[in-house]
Amino acid sequence: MSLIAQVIAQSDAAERFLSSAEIAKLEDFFSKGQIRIRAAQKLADNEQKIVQEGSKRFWAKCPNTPSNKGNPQKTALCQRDQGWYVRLVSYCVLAGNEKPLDDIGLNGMREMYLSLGVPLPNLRVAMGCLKDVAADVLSSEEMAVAAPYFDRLVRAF
Amino acid sequence: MSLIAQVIAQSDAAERFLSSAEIAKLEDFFSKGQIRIRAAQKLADNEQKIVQEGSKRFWAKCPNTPSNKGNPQKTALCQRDQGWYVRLVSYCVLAGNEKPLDDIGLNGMREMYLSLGVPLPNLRVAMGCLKDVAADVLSSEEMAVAAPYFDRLVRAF
Amino acid sequence: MSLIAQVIAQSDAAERFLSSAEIAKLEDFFSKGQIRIRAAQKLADNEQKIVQEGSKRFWAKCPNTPSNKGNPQKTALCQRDQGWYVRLVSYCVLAGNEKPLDDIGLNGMREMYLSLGVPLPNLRVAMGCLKDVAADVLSSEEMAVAAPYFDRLVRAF
Amino acid sequence: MKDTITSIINPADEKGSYLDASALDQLNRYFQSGSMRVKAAKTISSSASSIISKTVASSLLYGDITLPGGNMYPTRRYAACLRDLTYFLRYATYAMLAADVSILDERVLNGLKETYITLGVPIDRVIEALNTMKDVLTDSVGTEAGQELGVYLDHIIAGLS
Amino acid sequence: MKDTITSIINPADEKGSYLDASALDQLNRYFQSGSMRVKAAKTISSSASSIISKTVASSLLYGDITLPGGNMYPTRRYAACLRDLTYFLRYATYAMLAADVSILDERVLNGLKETYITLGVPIDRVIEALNTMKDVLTDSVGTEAGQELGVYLDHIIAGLS
Amino acid sequence: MKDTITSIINPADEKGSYLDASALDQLNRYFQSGSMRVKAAKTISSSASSIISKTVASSLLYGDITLPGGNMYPTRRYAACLRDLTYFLRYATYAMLAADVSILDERVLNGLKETYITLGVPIDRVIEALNTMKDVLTDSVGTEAGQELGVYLDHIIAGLS
Ligand SMILES: CCC1=C(C)/C(=C/C2=NC(=C\c3[nH]c(/C=C4\NC(=O)[C@H](C)[C@H]4CC)c(C)c3CCC(=O)O)/C(CCC(=O)O)=C2C)NC1=O
Ligand SMILES: CCC1=C(C)/C(=C/C2=NC(=C\c3[nH]c(/C=C4\NC(=O)[C@H](C)[C@H]4CC)c(C)c3CCC(=O)O)/C(CCC(=O)O)=C2C)NC1=O
Ligand SMILES: CCC1=C(C)/C(=C/C2=NC(=C\c3[nH]c(/C=C4\NC(=O)[C@H](C)[C@H]4CC)c(C)c3CCC(=O)O)/C(CCC(=O)O)=C2C)NC1=O
Ligand SMILES: CCC1=C(C)/C(=C/C2=NC(=C\c3[nH]c(/C=C4\NC(=O)[C@H](C)[C@H]4CC)c(C)c3CCC(=O)O)/C(CCC(=O)O)=C2C)NC1=O
Ligand SMILES: CCC1=C(C)/C(=C/C2=NC(=C\c3[nH]c(/C=C4\NC(=O)[C@H](C)[C@H]4CC)c(C)c3CCC(=O)O)/C(CCC(=O)O)=C2C)NC1=O
Ligand SMILES: CCC1=C(C)/C(=C/C2=NC(=C\c3[nH]c(/C=C4\NC(=O)[C@H](C)[C@H]4CC)c(C)c3CCC(=O)O)/C(CCC(=O)O)=C2C)NC1=O
Repeated sequence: MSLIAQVIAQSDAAERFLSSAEIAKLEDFFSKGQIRIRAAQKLADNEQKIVQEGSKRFWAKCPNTPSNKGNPQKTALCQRDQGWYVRLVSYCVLAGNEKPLDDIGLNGMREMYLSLGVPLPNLRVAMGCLKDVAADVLSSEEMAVAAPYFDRLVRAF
Repeated sequence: MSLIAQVIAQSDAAERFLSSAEIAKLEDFFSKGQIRIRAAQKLADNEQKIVQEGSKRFWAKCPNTPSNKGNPQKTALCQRDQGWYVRLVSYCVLAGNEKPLDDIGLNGMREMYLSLGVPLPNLRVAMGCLKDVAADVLSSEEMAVAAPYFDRLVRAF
Repeated sequence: MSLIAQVIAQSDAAERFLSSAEIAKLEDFFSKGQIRIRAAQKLADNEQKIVQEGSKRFWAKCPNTPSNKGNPQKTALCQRDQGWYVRLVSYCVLAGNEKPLDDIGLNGMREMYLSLGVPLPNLRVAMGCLKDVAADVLSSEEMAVAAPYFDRLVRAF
Repeated sequence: MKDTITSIINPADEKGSYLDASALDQLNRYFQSGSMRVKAAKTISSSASSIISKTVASSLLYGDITLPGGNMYPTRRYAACLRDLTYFLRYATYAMLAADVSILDERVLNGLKETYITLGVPIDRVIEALNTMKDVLTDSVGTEAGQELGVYLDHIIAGLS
Repeated sequence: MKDTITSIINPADEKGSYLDASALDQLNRYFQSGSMRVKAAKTISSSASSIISKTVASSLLYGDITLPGGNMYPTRRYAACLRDLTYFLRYATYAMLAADVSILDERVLNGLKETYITLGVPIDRVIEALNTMKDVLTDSVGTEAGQELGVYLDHIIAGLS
Repeated sequence: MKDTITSIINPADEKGSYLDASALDQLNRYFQSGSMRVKAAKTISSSASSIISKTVASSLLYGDITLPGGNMYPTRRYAACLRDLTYFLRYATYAMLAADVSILDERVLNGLKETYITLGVPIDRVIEALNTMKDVLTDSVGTEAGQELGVYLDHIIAGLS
């Protein structure tokens, strides 16, 4: 559900036409359309770089973690997970809200990682590293539309 | 839904046999049966008189109103509406409660007249005039069973 | 619904696995299994004795009662009722809770006896007498698992 | 629910007209029977439970139906039976007051036969009890009102047959 | 409800991939039409009731439909009719903003034709009113947005036909 | 739900009689198996989540099912899968305690196969997981209780097959 759908759902729940606050939200969203598209494209083109560099910084900060114990499968799975989260952030940038991240990557995430025995605090650190690298890759204008979703990600773990 | 049906519904909602208060209501209603029938008949026989005379008094009190601007269609519609409301009052007299008026003439009435651009305050005045003329037509005994419904009508606008 | 089913239903309502309190209840129930079976058997074998002796004591305490007015049908029905309640107590002893008594003999009991014109206070006395006789028939260990249900019975009238 | 008065007013409104002579005449007759109807309802309100007890005692008790395996055993079912008979009496009284059966169709008969069949409630015994109730009622409200009430109890019987 | 953006993202996630060029291009066009859509929604929010009044007056009033026996008689039905037209306008506006008809199918059309038939609501007159609404809208939001809104009102008409 | 004890008492009451010898004997055997049943339930209560993790790891992970397009992707579905397996374990424990499968039919299997088919949940993989759960359970509660629990997990498998 994109920001558009979200605003509509809210207006519909109130059983009235769009309020001026809702109108304003939509105007603001559409005004940043070009930036959103550029930011999403850059995240796609640089996923590898962000994950590789992110993992390095992560292991430096937090060496004692499943993906850093010489088990190649766990290392691979960890990096795959990171790539997936970068992808979900790119979806959010285009949707204008956190829903893609929440629906795809966060709803049920705690139960999953707890059951897998992957420590959430470590995941938190890893997500922080992804954000830092992304900030180097995106222009400040682009990072402005992407940052809230990286932050949501860090807060979620 | 007549007073009978109303009392039954109330007793049914309480899931018990009729209470003495409910019994009393029914006794009172049936005791006035003859008067109700006479009053309803007189309203029917005098509808034209009541509407014609009522309109005169209404325009005198409230000249600036759609039906008084030389548009014959609007004048006709206005008088038709008045006749309809007299008819609904006659139904109430026989039913022993306001339900016929509420269900037929008041439920949705505001939305309708607002959308039509017919001013509710003017309607209120017009209904008052109908009551006054009716009081001349009916005996005091008959008016006693009809008055509450004219009053409901005035209050509603 | 036996104590087992009751504990399960409670745990299920809480949407979790059995709590230690629930586990304890079950351990306690099963630990008394042999006694329960012996007590139930004795109540079955001695129903006649309990009812005959119980009726005597009941009529002594409460002579003015439908079953004591020389109407053999009423006397028979009253003693049949007493036998039925002894049977329901034996069910409870095996189920480990009051449900059999509640579901079979108490749910709707007041409406029934009121409509039949059988005085509840008299029934209360009669049930008390059944308990006294049962106490003579059962060992104290057995009576310990049966008494709560006779008490429930007395309280219910 | 419908009732005599509303069933006369609504079609008139559909035509946008006042009540015609025959409609007024019909109302008149109904109004005149009013005090008889209310008097009967009053009596029933004050003696319903004894009406039910008498009905049950002289139509259902002292046989197999109240023994284990019977549909009035155990107490829950016995009470359900008292409740049902009380429903029948209450709704028949309403219908008699409104001089209209519709409340019986909407609130009582709607799906009842199916429910009884599913639950193994013996319909012939229900009907037996309803017929007994007619006599018990006539004793307490008199012949005229008793006959009028009979109309509505018969409507229930017909709906179960 | 679905909306253009989500309908592009979900299939990408099912493949675990980023948006491809054509998807991004489609989004781009939608983003560019954004201000036109929002502007129209703004106008509609501030003049809905007058849009409805005009629509009703020039498509439904002054004939048999508002007289006894007609489906806009009495006031309850007249108001229901105003309410329905307001629903159609509101949901068409939502759909126009999302550039997606799914909300109309889910919230408006789902079971509507059946309801109208059961209640005797004359569908031809509903459609007449919806066509009138298109003209009334074009007058107030201009041709481009009027055409875009027409797409969704036509979707409702199609769903009722 | 039914349970062994009630299923013995109810038919006796329908006949108005006490429990006969064979019924009492059946109860006796059930009472004697009681401590074994409770002990197993106790172990399960304290180690459910590790039982589920082991079951998932050795039957479902590291393949396509957790990848985009697979039914355990994304996290919502992964968590739903953990939840379902936890349901199966909890209700199988209840049934084992009651020595009666009825709770599985009423609360778990009722409509489940249809739901799974509608949602594209791969039933063969669910069954694979349930079979794995039997081994994981035997490791933690021992052979006797493990076999008894197997009876109820097999009942679920049968209900899905
Ligand atoms: C298992 C649950 C259950 C019970 C207990 C039960 C009882 C029951 N007791 C009855 C009657 C009766 N029960 C009594 C009982 C008593 N008279 C006394 O003086 C004492 C206070 C008391 C005995 C302790 C009497 C006197 C009648 C006959 C009432 C009459 O016919 O007037 C009847 C109606 C007659 C018939 O059997 O058709 C029922 C159904 N039914 C059930 O389903
Ligand atoms: C106001 C409209 C209304 C009606 C009419 C009504 C009837 C009604 N009677 C029922 C049961 C019942 N009805 C009876 C009645 C009888 N059994 C006999 O043997 C007698 C012949 C007869 C009494 C005359 C019994 C015993 C049950 C319980 C059956 C069971 O649960 O096994 C049930 C099933 C649910 C329940 O037990 O409450 C309904 C819905 N409920 C309503 O809301
Ligand atoms: C039985 C319930 C009921 C009523 C009452 C009712 C009324 C009603 N009044 C109308 C018009 C109207 N009604 C009035 C009434 C008045 N003008 C005045 O100055 C006075 C304040 C007032 C008369 C007392 C007027 C002026 C119009 C025409 C409005 C227009 O066309 O602009 C219309 C729209 C025209 C048409 O008939 O198609 C309806 C439906 N409909 C119903 O179902
Ligand atoms: C948001 C989705 C939604 C829609 C679309 C909707 C429509 C809708 N319109 C209804 C009735 C109605 N709709 C109309 C409408 C009309 N009658 C006419 O003659 C005109 C041509 C037309 C107006 C253009 C009328 C008069 C009724 C009442 C019919 C009756 O109760 O007899 C009803 C039946 C329940 C009720 O009366 O409220 C529904 C559900 N409800 C919803 O929740
Ligand atoms: C798009 C939403 C989504 C995600 C994210 C997801 C993740 C996911 N991560 C997994 C494993 C894993 N994930 C990690 C992750 C990490 N190890 C670390 O040290 C770090 C803290 C962290 C990387 C930042 C590890 C180590 C495993 C393997 C755990 C194991 O097998 O023991 C698995 C189980 C193995 C499999 O793929 O079958 C899943 C399903 N599934 C989804 O549907
Ligand atoms: C207590 C009784 C009870 C049961 C049993 C139950 C099952 C159940 N599992 C469901 C979904 C699901 N069940 C699974 C399970 C799996 N997918 C796989 O690939 C694995 C093989 C498997 C785990 C072993 C999944 C992934 C879903 C979500 C499917 C979807 O929403 O697309 C749903 C649909 C609604 C929902 O998502 O919550 C129900 C009702 N719900 C209940 O209340």
